Amino acid sequence: MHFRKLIFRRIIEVMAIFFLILTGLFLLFHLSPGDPVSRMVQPGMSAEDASMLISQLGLDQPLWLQYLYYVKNFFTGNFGISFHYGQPVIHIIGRRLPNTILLFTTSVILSAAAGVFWGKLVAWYKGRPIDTWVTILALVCHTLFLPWIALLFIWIFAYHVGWFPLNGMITPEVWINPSAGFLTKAADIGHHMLLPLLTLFIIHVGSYLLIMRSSMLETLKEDYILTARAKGLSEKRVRNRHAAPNAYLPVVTSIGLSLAFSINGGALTETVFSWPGIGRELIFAVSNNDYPLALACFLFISLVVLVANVIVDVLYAYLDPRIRY
Amino acid sequence: MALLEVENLTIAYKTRRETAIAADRVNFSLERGRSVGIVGESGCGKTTLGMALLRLLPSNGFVKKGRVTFDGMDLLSLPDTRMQRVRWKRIAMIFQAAMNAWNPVQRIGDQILEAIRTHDPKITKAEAVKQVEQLYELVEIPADRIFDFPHQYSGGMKQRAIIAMALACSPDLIIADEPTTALDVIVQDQILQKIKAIQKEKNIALIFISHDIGVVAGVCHEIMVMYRGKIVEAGRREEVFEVPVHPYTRALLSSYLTIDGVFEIRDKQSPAPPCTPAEPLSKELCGYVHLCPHASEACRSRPPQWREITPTHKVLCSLCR
Amino acid sequence: MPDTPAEPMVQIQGIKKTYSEDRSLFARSAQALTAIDGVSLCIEKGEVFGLVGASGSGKTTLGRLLLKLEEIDAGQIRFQGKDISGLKGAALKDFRRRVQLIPQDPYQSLNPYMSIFDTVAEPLIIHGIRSSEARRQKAAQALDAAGLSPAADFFPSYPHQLSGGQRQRAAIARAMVLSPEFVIADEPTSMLDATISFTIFKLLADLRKTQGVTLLFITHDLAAARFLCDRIAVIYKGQIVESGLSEQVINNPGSDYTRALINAQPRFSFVNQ
Amino acid sequence: MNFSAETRAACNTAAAKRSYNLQRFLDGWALFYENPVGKLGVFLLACFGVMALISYIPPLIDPMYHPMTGVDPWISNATGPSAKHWLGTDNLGRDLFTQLLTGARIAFMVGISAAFMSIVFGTLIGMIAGYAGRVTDAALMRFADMIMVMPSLLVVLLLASLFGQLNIWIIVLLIALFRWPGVSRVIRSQTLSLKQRPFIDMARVAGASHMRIIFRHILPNVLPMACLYMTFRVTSAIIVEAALAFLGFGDPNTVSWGMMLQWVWKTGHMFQAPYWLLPPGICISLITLSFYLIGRAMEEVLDPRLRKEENFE
Repeated sequence: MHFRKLIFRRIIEVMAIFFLILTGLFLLFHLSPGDPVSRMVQPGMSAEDASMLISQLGLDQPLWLQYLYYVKNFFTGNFGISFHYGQPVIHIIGRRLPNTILLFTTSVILSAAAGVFWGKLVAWYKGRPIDTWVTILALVCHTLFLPWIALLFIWIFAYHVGWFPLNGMITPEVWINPSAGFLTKAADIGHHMLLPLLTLFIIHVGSYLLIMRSSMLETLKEDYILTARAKGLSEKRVRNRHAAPNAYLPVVTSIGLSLAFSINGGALTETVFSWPGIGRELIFAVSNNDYPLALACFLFISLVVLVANVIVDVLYAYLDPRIRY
Repeated sequence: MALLEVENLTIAYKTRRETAIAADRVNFSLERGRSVGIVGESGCGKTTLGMALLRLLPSNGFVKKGRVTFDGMDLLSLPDTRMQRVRWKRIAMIFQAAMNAWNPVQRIGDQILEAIRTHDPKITKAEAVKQVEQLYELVEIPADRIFDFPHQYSGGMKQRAIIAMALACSPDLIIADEPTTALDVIVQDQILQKIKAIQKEKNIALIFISHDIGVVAGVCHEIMVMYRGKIVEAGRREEVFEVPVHPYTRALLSSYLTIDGVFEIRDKQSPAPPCTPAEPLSKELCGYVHLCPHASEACRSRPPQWREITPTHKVLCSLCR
Repeated sequence: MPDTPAEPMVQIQGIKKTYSEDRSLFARSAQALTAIDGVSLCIEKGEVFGLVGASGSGKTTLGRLLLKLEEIDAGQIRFQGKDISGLKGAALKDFRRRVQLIPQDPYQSLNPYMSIFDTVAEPLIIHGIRSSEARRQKAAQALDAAGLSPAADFFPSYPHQLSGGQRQRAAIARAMVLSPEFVIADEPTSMLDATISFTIFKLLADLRKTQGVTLLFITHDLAAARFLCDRIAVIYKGQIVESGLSEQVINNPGSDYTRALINAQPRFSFVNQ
Repeated sequence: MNFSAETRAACNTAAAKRSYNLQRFLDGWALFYENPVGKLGVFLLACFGVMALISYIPPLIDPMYHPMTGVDPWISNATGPSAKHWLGTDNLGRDLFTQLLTGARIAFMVGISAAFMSIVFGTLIGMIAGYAGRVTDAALMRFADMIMVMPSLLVVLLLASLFGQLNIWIIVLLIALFRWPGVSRVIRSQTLSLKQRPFIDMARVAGASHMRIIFRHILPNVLPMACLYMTFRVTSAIIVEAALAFLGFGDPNTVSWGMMLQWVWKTGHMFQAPYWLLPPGICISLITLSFYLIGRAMEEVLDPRLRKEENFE
């Protein structure tokens, strides 16, 4: 089937891109000034451990062999030992990645859904005051500086009003309590997640709304909208059944293009709210010259973006029959 | 009383700088089972006129004055919900072939079903599908293609499917706006024959809008020539072709290339057989005066007037005496 | 250039052109579309040759191949006896001077950011006419010949200030300014209103008479081809189904497709002529 | 064909003789300025322009107003607004108002130079990819896709960690290097549609060289779009620089708004010193808003259909 072939091709492409990123990172690491060995092996390590790590990572080999080791290590999940945590990097990633995916997907899905819904309505009322004001509001949301608005929220809602915890993802007391059930724990995470989520939501919803609005306005100029009206359909049906499904398509493309941008914002949000995610870990590792951790975090973030891109492509193909059939 | 009566219809567009008149004091009437063709160059207002009848003008277009009476109803003052019931049930439209009149993400069959079921909520889906199958038989598309998506159809098939959809609710009037432009000559001919046959068989009134006077003449009983927003000549097609009076009509016909050579206007003399003046309607000058080879001082100073050549053949020109 | 009187302007032998649909880096799909499938033609010096076909028949592709805007996959095109497929450098430039195009859509065929003078004079600059006085004179001549006179009035205007017919005349002036020997007119009037396109046809007929240019007229309209052309070829699905003198093709069509085409033409049998 | 006297007269009027480009620009400006969005954007931008200009003045009045090195000798902690320090001081006793003014200068510098560079790269690459087509196009666009899926902020961070402290111009260059793909996608698709237009065929038939076609025929037609994208790129450059500075990876020798936010955050004053927390954030948000508003208004002047791929940054 055409559709499967397309998705398959897209996956191959994404894999090729990932491989290029992997290679690029290797080259950068070796091009940059400084000794690769001292960057991968913590100074305090015992000589025995250090030489084992060096031979594991292939750092004593010629460059091309090092590259092969590097690729092999990626697929076997061996990224070395984090300086800061003193643990294998893969364990840290394993713990952080789900938290990032939770925050990232929730925020993207919620803000996209809300933005698309409101954008659809606002476009319908183009030229009326509601359109003008919502558009301006969306523009303001879109241009707010994310770390600042995050700090502001903490200051207002967590510090002054005290509705939300200042930072973190869980309250240890709740989790230590053996009687705490799944729901209690989930509610605790939800309570911590609300403010970061709100920050990301506000930053993203504006752009999704604006994109949906302009896409909808373009669609409303199309001839089949005229056909739908001429058929005697109600305005609501024209909007929801004929205009909106077509207007979704460019929005989905834009969401795909914006994922990298969203992950930037995600990393900033995680940092300000001390949300234990992989983005915060990357920024933390970079600040502390924890190279093994930083490189691995970056690779996994790229992987998240690429996988999300493939999902978006599948969604697009699902929405557009011209691709499916 | 005629099925459709258009009186003094004036349509304008608001642009950033001005209000532009797109159709100026248009008058005509159409009986059930008759067909009228509107011919004119691009931008003359013929499409606007068609859209105005269904109240589908773009948001910056509006009817400045005039009346449209359809089967006793005043279409321009009908409430929106009632107008929605007139659309397609009573007046259907065949859109330009070049337009993407089909919603690309919905199956063609579903779009036709939607038209049927909107106007007849009680009909079951199976019955409606059956109707669509009959329509497809009529327009000669295999029934197994009903639930294809638009991009799987060829240009000619899309156009035939549009005709099928136009007939879905058995309307009293069909407005066809350039239904064959951008189609190949052979396909165009097939579609025109189809439209003509169906119109005759079902006794539907037809308004046929085209830039091609040859195409219009093949389909319609009557012809109206439109120039710069005004109808400049109207009459039965034989009258217009045999005794074209308005200089623009004459230019249009004498530049029409047929397979046998240039179309020859039988009456070589420049305007016009004697005729009796009709009611003066126009206040402004003739729009064709800058291109007209016969324009006189009078044309530049006085507005043209409607003249009656025969009871069915009228022309808006000062040269006609 | 050794120009024996019998030598045809253009000789086409068995040319083919296919397009592959996909051009991605990672996947090369096998879907191919044959646009031109073994066409052979001969266009004599000084004649107007009509190429008639429906949209998608390959007629525009054929024109582009003749103009060397695209390369043929198989076969041979000879212009004035010389194979054009290998032309490069000075030889290609010389070919460009001799062969010109009158495009389809006057609304798209002029660069909106160039004045009419710049547009018409651009080929002169490219082909090394240095003196600006000479350029002005030649451009004025070309505009006059195309019916835009006085030319000086049109020099400073931009395409959006002209009507469709005027733009098409400017495009014709640009094509004629280098006094080419062979001009391809690709549906020059399909976007124009009937009364205007008739005047363009008459202009083309005039140019052929006064400048002796050889013309390939590509059209979907058999009636227009008959009006303008000495000989006609009918193209269908990338193949020539019929060719011959215009009158002959229309009065005695030899192929079913041509017959269908003729039957589909509007007729005014109701008019007593 | 006959031309009416009016048509000829119209061609002769002064307005018609004015260059088409100028005429287009003036028409566009009128349309732009009619739009309240555009007006507001221009007004805001003018305010920031004034801020950037007068930022040179305070250090001349008194060295203690120098944004980096000037310390008020009588103040050793963060204090609120006063007559001497209009917005108060930071924890070292530096004047917040002059820091804010200097921040405007840095924002303009970073924003405009990075945007300009990325527009130049993006336009050139987009035109080349669209015009050359085939393998060149596919390769360039895959490359662009690859850069596009990389979170630029995090990449620059990583580079900062590998290559050490980055100065402001390197940051500008890096931002430009990671911000061209969006531009080149748009310019490429425009070039592709231009390439279909017959005037490009006409130029080729006349024997024009590729250079001539790209720079004489395609470039003027894509330039308005490139200008539009420049406004969007300015905002994205300002935001990336501010975010870098906020995370502590800015140029330590410059004062930017992001840097101010980092100081208030890192020194733990964010709950005590709203006079320190609020102004830089408001400034960053408003300057990006002003460029964005201008871009939106320009967009409505240009053909909105050209912009299918809306950009986020």
